[in-house]
Amino acid sequence: MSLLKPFSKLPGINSANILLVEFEETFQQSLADALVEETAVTVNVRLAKSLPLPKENEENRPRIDLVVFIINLTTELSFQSAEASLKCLDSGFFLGKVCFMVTNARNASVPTERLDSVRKLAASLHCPLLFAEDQTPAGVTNAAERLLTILKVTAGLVPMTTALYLSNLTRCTVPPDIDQPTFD
Amino acid sequence: MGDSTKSLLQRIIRRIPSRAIESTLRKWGRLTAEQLQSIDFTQPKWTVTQELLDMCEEGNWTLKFITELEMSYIIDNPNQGMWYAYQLMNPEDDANSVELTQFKEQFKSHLKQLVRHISLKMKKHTDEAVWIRIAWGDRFFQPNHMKPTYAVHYLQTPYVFVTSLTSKHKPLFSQAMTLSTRYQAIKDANLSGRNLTAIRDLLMRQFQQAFPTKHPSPLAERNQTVSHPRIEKEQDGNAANRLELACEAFGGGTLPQLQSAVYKLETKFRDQTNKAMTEREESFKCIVKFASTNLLESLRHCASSGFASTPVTPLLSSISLKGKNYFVITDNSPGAASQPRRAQDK
Amino acid sequence: MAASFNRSGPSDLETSSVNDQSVSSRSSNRSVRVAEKERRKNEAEDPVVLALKYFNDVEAGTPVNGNDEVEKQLVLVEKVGYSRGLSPDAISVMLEFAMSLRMGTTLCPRVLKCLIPATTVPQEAVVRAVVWLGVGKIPATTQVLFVKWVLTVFDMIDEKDQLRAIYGFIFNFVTDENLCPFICHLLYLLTRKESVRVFRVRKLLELQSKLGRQPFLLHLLSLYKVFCPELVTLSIPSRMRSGFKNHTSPWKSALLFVQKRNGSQVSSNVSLAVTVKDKTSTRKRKHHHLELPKLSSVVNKPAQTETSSSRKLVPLTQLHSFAQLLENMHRIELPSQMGSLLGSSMALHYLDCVQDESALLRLNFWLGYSLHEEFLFCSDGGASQYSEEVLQFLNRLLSTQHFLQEGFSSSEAFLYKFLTVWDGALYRPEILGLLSNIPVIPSSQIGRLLFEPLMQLFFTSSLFFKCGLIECLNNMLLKWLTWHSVYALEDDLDISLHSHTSINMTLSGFKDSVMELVLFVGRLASVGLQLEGCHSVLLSFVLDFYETACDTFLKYGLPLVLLPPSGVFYPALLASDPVSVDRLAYIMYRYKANLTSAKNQEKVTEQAFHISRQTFREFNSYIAVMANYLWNSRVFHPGMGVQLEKELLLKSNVPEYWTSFDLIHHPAFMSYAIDFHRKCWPGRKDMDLNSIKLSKPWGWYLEYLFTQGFDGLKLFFQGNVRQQKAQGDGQGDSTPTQAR
Amino acid sequence: MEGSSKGGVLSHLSLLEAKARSRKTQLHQIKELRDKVEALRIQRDQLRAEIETHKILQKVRASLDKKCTKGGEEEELQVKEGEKMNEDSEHSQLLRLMARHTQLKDLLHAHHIIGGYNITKTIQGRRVCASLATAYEGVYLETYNVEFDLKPTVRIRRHDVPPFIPVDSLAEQSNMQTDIRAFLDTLSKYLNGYAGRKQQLKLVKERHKSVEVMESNVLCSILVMLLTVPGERVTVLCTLKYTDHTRCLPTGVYVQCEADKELPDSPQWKNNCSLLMETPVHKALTIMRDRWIIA
Repeated sequence: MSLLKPFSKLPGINSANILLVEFEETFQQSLADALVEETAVTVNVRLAKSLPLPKENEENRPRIDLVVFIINLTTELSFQSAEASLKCLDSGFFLGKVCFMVTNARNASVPTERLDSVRKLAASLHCPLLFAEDQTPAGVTNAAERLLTILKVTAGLVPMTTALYLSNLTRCTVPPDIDQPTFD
Repeated sequence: MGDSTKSLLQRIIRRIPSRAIESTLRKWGRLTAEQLQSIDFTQPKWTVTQELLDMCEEGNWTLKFITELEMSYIIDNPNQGMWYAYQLMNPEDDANSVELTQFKEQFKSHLKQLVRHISLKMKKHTDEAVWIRIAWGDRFFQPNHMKPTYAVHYLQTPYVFVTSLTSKHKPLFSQAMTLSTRYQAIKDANLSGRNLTAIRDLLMRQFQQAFPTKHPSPLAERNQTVSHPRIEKEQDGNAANRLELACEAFGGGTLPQLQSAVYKLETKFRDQTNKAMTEREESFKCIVKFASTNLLESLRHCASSGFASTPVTPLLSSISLKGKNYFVITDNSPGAASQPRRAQDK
Repeated sequence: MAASFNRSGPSDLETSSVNDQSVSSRSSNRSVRVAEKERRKNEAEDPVVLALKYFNDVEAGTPVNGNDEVEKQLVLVEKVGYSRGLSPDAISVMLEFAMSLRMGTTLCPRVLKCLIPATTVPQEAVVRAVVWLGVGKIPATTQVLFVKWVLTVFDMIDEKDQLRAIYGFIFNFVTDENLCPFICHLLYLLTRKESVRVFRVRKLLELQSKLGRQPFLLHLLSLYKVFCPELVTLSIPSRMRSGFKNHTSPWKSALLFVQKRNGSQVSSNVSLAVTVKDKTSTRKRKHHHLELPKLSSVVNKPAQTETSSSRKLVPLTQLHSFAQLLENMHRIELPSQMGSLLGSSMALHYLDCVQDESALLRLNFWLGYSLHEEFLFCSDGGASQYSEEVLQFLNRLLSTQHFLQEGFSSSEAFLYKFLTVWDGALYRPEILGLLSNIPVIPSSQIGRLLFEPLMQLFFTSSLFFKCGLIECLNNMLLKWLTWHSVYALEDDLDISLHSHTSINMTLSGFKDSVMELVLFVGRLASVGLQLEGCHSVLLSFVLDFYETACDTFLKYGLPLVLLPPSGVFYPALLASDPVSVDRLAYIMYRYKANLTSAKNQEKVTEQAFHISRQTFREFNSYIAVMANYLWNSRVFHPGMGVQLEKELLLKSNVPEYWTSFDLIHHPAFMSYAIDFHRKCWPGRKDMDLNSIKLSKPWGWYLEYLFTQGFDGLKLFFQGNVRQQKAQGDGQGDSTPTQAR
Repeated sequence: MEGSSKGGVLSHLSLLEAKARSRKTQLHQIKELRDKVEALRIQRDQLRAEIETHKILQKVRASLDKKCTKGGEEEELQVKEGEKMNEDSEHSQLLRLMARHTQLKDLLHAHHIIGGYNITKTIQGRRVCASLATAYEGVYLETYNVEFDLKPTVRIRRHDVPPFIPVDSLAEQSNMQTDIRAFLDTLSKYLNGYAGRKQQLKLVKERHKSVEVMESNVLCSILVMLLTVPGERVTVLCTLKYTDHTRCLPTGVYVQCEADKELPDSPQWKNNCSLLMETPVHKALTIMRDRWIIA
């Protein structure tokens, strides 16, 4: 199994490369379209269903600055495949170059345990956990912008900050269950 | 007699949803224009029924009329009961030259010989289909019009579609059918569903199947997504590949609306982790049922989106391939033990 | 059921027998009757009337089968029912007929199905029917049908008092497992604080243990819990979905039809009935909660408010002026849908001045429930939010909270949950608005509930979100401080902040929370400024916050002074726009005022608070830095916040770098300096800014600056810098006055 | 109200954000348009170049074809070509090869049209899929597919041939293991026959409104028509039977007439029958109509 390495390649000038990993391959497309709208920086988006990435485009693949795992809470499979894919990442990525993006968190059909397990996962890896409204265009653009904010930092385009620094500020923490009876 | 007629009429009207009543009656064509005028279809259904019953009284309609009404209604919306497909086997040489009139009287005569009291009604639909309505009686009882059997047959094809046929009458029906269509045997085609057209299309190969050809296939063109130069798909190839395989397995375009597929497993339980079950001598029996509003669609989506592994297991693909949705899996069939279990947890 | 058949009424004599049946209600609407009589004098005999008469006095045990009479009459009634709807009395008659099983059980369902009220449903009829429910041997399905019917027409029942009176009786039906769900719903609509009893709670719990955690039981229980939390101990799961199913199916179309037909005449009822349907058909339609039912009640017979018997209740609808509100204060009938309260200011007045526990509880319950349903557990993952409706709702909620000057506890609870799954954009202004209204959180909780989710959002979101959040937190602080200054009692330090949610916290607890908040903003601000490259918009929002924070003691009497971190101080001081610098100066000036006055109070009273030396030291160093930078041109002086190697500075070969941040060379003020120079020495060709440094022009220059509207600087200067003429070089040396 | 004004600030911030976004997208769009223009230019130039080469190709091709028709061998043809066009050799070489390629492709296409079967290999040659085109009177009709498994033995895996065409029995009769070709031939005969009859029926319904089609079936193996003789209002019931399903001409024609029993035996109707036997039904009917035999 080939590990994806964060520092094996040199960064391009004024460019940032992001890898979106989503099992369903639905949200990532619209997200990518929103991401490449960015004009200040040239953003290259790589889409994948799962890791490891195929060997053949090993050489033309740029250095990946941020890996985003998109997890759709409505399906267990989505979470499982993300979990499996994590194993194919070099540990170097976990110094602030990985983040999770969760969709359908507000969906009624989602069991709370699933969200909790995602939280636990993100917390155990010290990664930020973002929530996104993938249904509405506004939600998509917003999600893209948030990813860009992180991406710019991880690609070293923001002076005086590093990926690790940011991830220390934004990383997910497992909240002790605040599930009291809610309306009293 | 009149009483039964009325009750039958009542029953039929009850089955027809109130918005469809008017159109159905018009189609039926037994009501005069002014009669139709006189009925106010906005008022609650049972009042309409009352009025119809009165008309039935004064017009003293025969049972024939009523059965006509029922038949025309059923033909227009057949998706009510469960439809079962039967296949006629090894035809005589003149099986292909059977024609309608001959078939009709043959069928009638054969059935009449078998059962004394029976009421038959045949009608050729616009799409060459022969619709048969059978109200069964027996030696002592008048034919029961309350639960008639409906059968649909296309001449020169080896398939018959039947609904609400009791096991008691099945042999009679089969015999009459085989004889009158000049075949030698009839067997259950292991295909059933609520949607008549669906199972018909499935058996008669009237749905669009995807075949590998030299010409660019429509679906290849369909998923040509014009992508931004800076967006790169890592695993692009296998997505398209998956879709193609899925379409080859289940067909392209819109698929017949099948509701369910049933797998009856009588296989040896193989699972290293579970010794107790594995060691048991007698085979492990269980039934796996897939249900959906449109099973084939969902299966195809499963395969194309990678939920199910591709190439699709023969167990699933043979639904559309063999035109069956009931399978009995025994150990001699290859890989039967492993695949069903995957099927289960999907 | 007095003899008043409006619109399809028979003459009095036919219904005389009816009258005997219920004398009670005759009185209740005699006036109506009188009017009716006149009208009926010249009214032709109506077949329907005869039909009703027939059903009224058909004797028990009449056979149904082959009885064409019944058929005929019933058809008549049904025709009317489906077309125009039945008048109240017709309903009573038919209901009585059906439930008493005078002609067996077969006709019951048919009759019930056609009971479409034209205007209202007399309460007595319903009560009697309920009684029959107890007496007669009505088949289970019919019983269910009946209760469903009651639920459907619930808000068309003219009064509820008697129904509430037989609460206990109704409650008994809970044990019947067929009826249970529907009875639960009915009880849910009828429950009041006083009707919650220990034995009932016990009953429900034991039912739950038998039937499992059924949603309908949970709903009723949660309502009970809302009313008396001490009785109900079990914890209600936060995500209860699809509490009560839709019961209206048999009547929906007919009701709608009838209402369309005579919509004009009974509009209020229609609207109510419709909203009722939405209420019951909960999961069917989205956002049913969010459409605020318009405040109305079916009891609109002004005649009766005069003849107000002691128990008579006045629905809120009939109050139009504050005066009326005052005189009816003791007997207000709240509408069955608390949501409607949000609509009318009258109701809000009522809520505000009457500390009506149950009303607020009910409102909170409704609110919390709807918020959860619509935002946290949407059926479709929030795909198609009818955002217009939602916005309206949220804004209505916001304005209500501003009206009441406090947040609802339910919205608070909701927010804490929502923040953890928020994407930071969905309804941002509204959510932040609501957030700024939440009451003080104990410092032990504040981090977990508020800071952690907000941190993530803040640092991953755009500049605009950052500004918004700072603004929101500023408002939050403002509200907290205001509450403090209002509710704080001097004698004992125990202050109950939120008048309704009983958060009683000690002054020290409160102080801790405020401190937490201010420090948190400090962290956010310093890192945020760093990330955004000290963006001036963000900076101004931050300074806004500190303008609030610096006055905690003098303005709001909270003995607490917290300085901004250097991460905020220096960006403001070295900002490229003069406004920021000016505001910073003002803030420092205010801090000084607070600190000094705190000092003095410390001197006079013992029990005043103690400010740590550390704070003073920090403050003084800030003052020193500002003075040295702006006045004394002593930049990068050893022993100050920012230090640099001398060699390095020399290497940079900036000419006399130490002057580069004084009021003349400061990037923010340079232009002013140049302008001043022009004005001062119009003749001069060569521009030498240093010549301003000379003591005389320096004084003028400061004057000039102050005239440019830099009051902050002015105040700061007057407060802190005392000029001492040094002879020799006329360079004004200014030393900051230290607050000790 | 103070609170509302605060809300104003927040909503105003969102407004600003939206504005910023829109501006960004606008810039982006402009840039994109520029790129598009550039791309289009390049494409245009490419097309021009292609046209050029194509012209030359045509020339070579023409000469090539001439040679082929003359039956000259490849070598000397090349030699001639070589001396004919005096460009740099490898370029001409390439051109010649391209020309050859196109020629071969055309041959292949021709072969298809003449009635070869379009056969494609799938999954590493373990299966083949043959598609049989049907046509009638030079009109292309449906194409049917049959997929074979090659290993272990050649057998039909799936097909979309309508059920009333006995694919399986045909497969049994012909020995597929040795030559699929024979099987395909027979099958395509059946299919073409069916398609042809179906087309005829369609045409009859379209063109002959006066003719009433009493009965037909899915296989189109029987056709009962009601013809009306123009002069005296007699109607003739004409039945066509196609017992040989590979052909589109009837094997039997039967005429009945209630009005006068002799009519079928009349010489005129005799040769009508023979006409119907020899010519496709819709044509035959046209002829008869022109001869004023039927309306």
